[in-house]
Amino acid sequence: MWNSLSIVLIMIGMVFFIAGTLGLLRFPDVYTRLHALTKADNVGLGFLVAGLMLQADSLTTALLLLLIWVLVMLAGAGAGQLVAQAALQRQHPVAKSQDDGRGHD
Amino acid sequence: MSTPLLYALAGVGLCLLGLYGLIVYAHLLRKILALNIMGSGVFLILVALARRSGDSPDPVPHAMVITGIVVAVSATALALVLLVRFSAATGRNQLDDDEHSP
Amino acid sequence: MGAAMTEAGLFLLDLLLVLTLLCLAWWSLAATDLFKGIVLFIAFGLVLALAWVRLDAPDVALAEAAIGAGLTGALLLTTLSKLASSIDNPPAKRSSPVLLWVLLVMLAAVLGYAIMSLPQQAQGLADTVASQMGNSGVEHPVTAVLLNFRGYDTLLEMAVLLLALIAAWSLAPRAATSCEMDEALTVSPIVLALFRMLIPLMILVAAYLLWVGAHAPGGAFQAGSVLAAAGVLALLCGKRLEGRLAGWPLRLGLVLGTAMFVAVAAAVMVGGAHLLQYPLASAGKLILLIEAAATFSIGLTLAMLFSGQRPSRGPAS
Amino acid sequence: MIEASGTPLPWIVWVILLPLIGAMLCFLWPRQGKTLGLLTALATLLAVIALYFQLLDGGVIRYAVGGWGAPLGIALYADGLSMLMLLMSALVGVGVSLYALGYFKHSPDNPAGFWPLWLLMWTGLNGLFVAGDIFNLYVTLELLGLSAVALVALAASRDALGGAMRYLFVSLLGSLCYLIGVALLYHAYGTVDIALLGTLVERNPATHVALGLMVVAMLLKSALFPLHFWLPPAHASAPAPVSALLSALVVKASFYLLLRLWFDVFSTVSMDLGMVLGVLGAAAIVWGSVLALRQTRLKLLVAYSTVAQLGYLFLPFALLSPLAWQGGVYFVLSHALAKAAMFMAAGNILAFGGHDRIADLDRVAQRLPITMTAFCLAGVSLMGLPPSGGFIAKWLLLDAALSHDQWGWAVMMMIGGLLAAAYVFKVVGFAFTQADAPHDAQPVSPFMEWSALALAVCAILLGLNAHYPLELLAIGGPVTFVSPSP
Repeated sequence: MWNSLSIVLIMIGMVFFIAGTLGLLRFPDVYTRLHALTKADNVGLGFLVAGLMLQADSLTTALLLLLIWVLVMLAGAGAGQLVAQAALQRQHPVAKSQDDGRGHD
Repeated sequence: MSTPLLYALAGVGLCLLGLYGLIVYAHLLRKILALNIMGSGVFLILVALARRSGDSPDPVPHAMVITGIVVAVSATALALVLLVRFSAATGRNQLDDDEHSP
Repeated sequence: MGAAMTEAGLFLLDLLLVLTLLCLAWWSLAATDLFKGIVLFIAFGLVLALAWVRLDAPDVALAEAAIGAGLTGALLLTTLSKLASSIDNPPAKRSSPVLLWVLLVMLAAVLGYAIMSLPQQAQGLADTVASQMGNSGVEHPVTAVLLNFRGYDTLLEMAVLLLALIAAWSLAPRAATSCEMDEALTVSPIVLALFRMLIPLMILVAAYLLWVGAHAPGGAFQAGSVLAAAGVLALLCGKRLEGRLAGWPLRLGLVLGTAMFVAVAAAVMVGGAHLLQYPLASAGKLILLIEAAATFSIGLTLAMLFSGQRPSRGPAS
Repeated sequence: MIEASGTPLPWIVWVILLPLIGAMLCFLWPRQGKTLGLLTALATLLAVIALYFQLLDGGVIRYAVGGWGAPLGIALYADGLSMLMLLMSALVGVGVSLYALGYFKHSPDNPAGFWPLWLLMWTGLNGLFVAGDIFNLYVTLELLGLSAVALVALAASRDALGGAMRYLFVSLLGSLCYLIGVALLYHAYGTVDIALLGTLVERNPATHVALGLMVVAMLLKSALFPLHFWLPPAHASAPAPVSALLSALVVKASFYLLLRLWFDVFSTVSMDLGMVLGVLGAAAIVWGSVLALRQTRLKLLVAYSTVAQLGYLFLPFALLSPLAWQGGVYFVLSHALAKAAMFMAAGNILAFGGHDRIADLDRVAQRLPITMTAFCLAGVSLMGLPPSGGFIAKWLLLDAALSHDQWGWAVMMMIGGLLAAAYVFKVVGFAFTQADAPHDAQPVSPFMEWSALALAVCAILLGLNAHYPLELLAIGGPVTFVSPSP
């Protein structure tokens, strides 16, 4: 019972990851790509962590997994901010450019 | 093919890629990258073969590789400082005899 | 049947990992843009960390992710921004003569053959280590090897790290004011707030890794590199060492790890024991003492290497 | 064989720890660098001498660090060969330390890093000479290589930075090749202890590949022709005391390691490689000497002379007789002293006139008589004239070649000696003539002049007391080192 719920949660997480990755590959500029990556992956990781917590042996492990999610969200938010800021500073075009959108000249 | 063997052979591949990069590319930063990749290949050989001991892997190569990683980062740091100084002094990023191409 | 499926699945996973590693390494070297090459190298390090996990080497995985990919990557990126010209497009190459290819292919064949000729099963020193674990003062085999059985290697390795820092300082001109990096990056308040939360957390994680190393994967090097990462973040946020700390207190902090190691290693000889022969009763404590000092120094050293300049002893900036 | 545990002071440990502690102190108090550095140098010399007497009393020393013993722990090991290397390093080390006192007073090179870096290098050297474990050797090798690179870069000129960069790449590449060899040996035999490996090693692919990689790594690091390309730029552009250390000690360390591996690890494996090494050595003698002769800058000439002289070290691999090995080791010692003295003298001339163009030496012989005496005495040893250490070394090698009717090698050595005479006299000749454009002269510190002379005199004295080193070499040496009658 718990096992199947866990599998379902992980599967849902995977779907979000795939969506995020597709967005990273297909979206036209830095900002939309960041959007896809940070949002979708954070949710995806949340589901993944929830699924894995059900598999955990002890409460400590479960809490550690939760902590990992929180940390990744913090790091993702910070990194996303930085990339966006760098892109703005270097005036990367916002719209339908086919620029490959790294934050570097 | 067993898992240890697969990873050890991949280590050989990384070593040779690194060696190729070290010899062929002129930009010093690329040479430093190449040495790091070569180092990773050696570490992979060391650790992969430690997996042959059944249930629990042999910890000695693990410790050696951790030592190796710290030595590698020290060497890389030194190489990078040297590169910055060299670049500032000469305005170039490659050594003299590497000027075969633009 | 199920076991065979898992086996096959895992082998496919291994194959995929190995191929990804080789491709990332190649792309990283051959990337037309050096920035891209470095980013790919960091990705390579992270995938390599996965490979370590697959090889049951979690300690190496932690060290690789933190030092190999993280800090080396950060060092490479700051260096790139300091170069006279960071453009190398297309990558300048020598013509690769046939001879080189012959050499590489031969080397690959010879090395591959040597590795394949090794026995499929080998214990190495796994049993010997296991039988002496009770006398090592710690419960985690890798920590026992690093800090006790082969502690002398680790002692010299701390000296190598110290050497890198001394060399970097002797090469880098002393910074008159450390404003160069401050101007390059204007930090938004959101990022600053995030970092304020992250830095204490990272210090906590470092302390945890240090403590857990006695009985599980972790230890001084992993903890030290997390500490260094905290230092790097602080530097990026524009934090600088206060002027009064930049003189001998900083130097003391940098040598503390090596000095403590040497002091303990030599002190245990007083009773006629050998170098690094800890008394059994206090072995655990002494190892923790060495590791704590080492963590602090490793963190400080790596962060200083990242900053790339000797902190000025002038008024605090 | 004795266990050193009972003795209160295991000197084998202190020869490594003392320079390490000194390096940390010099880093902590950079202003006291000179005093602390010199004190450490003297303390290390005393520790090495104490270890020497310990070795004379009790024979070969084997010390288990941490009390574990092989294969779990790391062993330190000292026999006659390691002792000779330690003594050589200590002698040259103290000489160079004294020299550096004067050198960094007037030089534009950055002095702040010299003392801690040099003492860390000494730690690496001594650690390498007493290591009994091939992975530990890797760490000492890195300590040695990285500190050597950092020391070259202290000169901070364009040439020095480029030379240091190239040296770093070569050094790291060599270390990685060596490490692959270590990985293969460990996974083949389950130990990294040299003594244990010596008993376990057998003929199989892994052993042969490890042997090949490790030998190539050491040839690269000891700059045997044709892998010598990195040496002249690095050695010639470094600050003078560093050039002396590199040519005298650092390249010898990798040669020592090669000997250790050859005799203690791979002794049972085929020695077919020996002939190849001998031929490369002979080629190095000719090629290095010819290039030295063609140089117009003094320091480059001395650096190419190192390339040539290193060639002699590899002749014993082809001659394969006890006499030849004794000659090879003797050559290491005499070249270390002579070349250190010669680089120091070249440094004096550079500091004196502000340049090292050979054609413009401008009566340097009259104006720096002590330095020129040192240069000539060192030259006598390099040429192999009696009564110098170089003469004894060449005599042993020649004897080994002739007693087996290997005339080719003997002729090679003769040619090498003649070429050495040619490049030494080229310098000496210009030292007596007046240059077209006389240059202004800077005072040279007496420390620099006398320390160069002292080492040069040691190189000559080495020839007058040949039996001491040879007797020491016999302690615990491989069977092939002990000759029936010298």
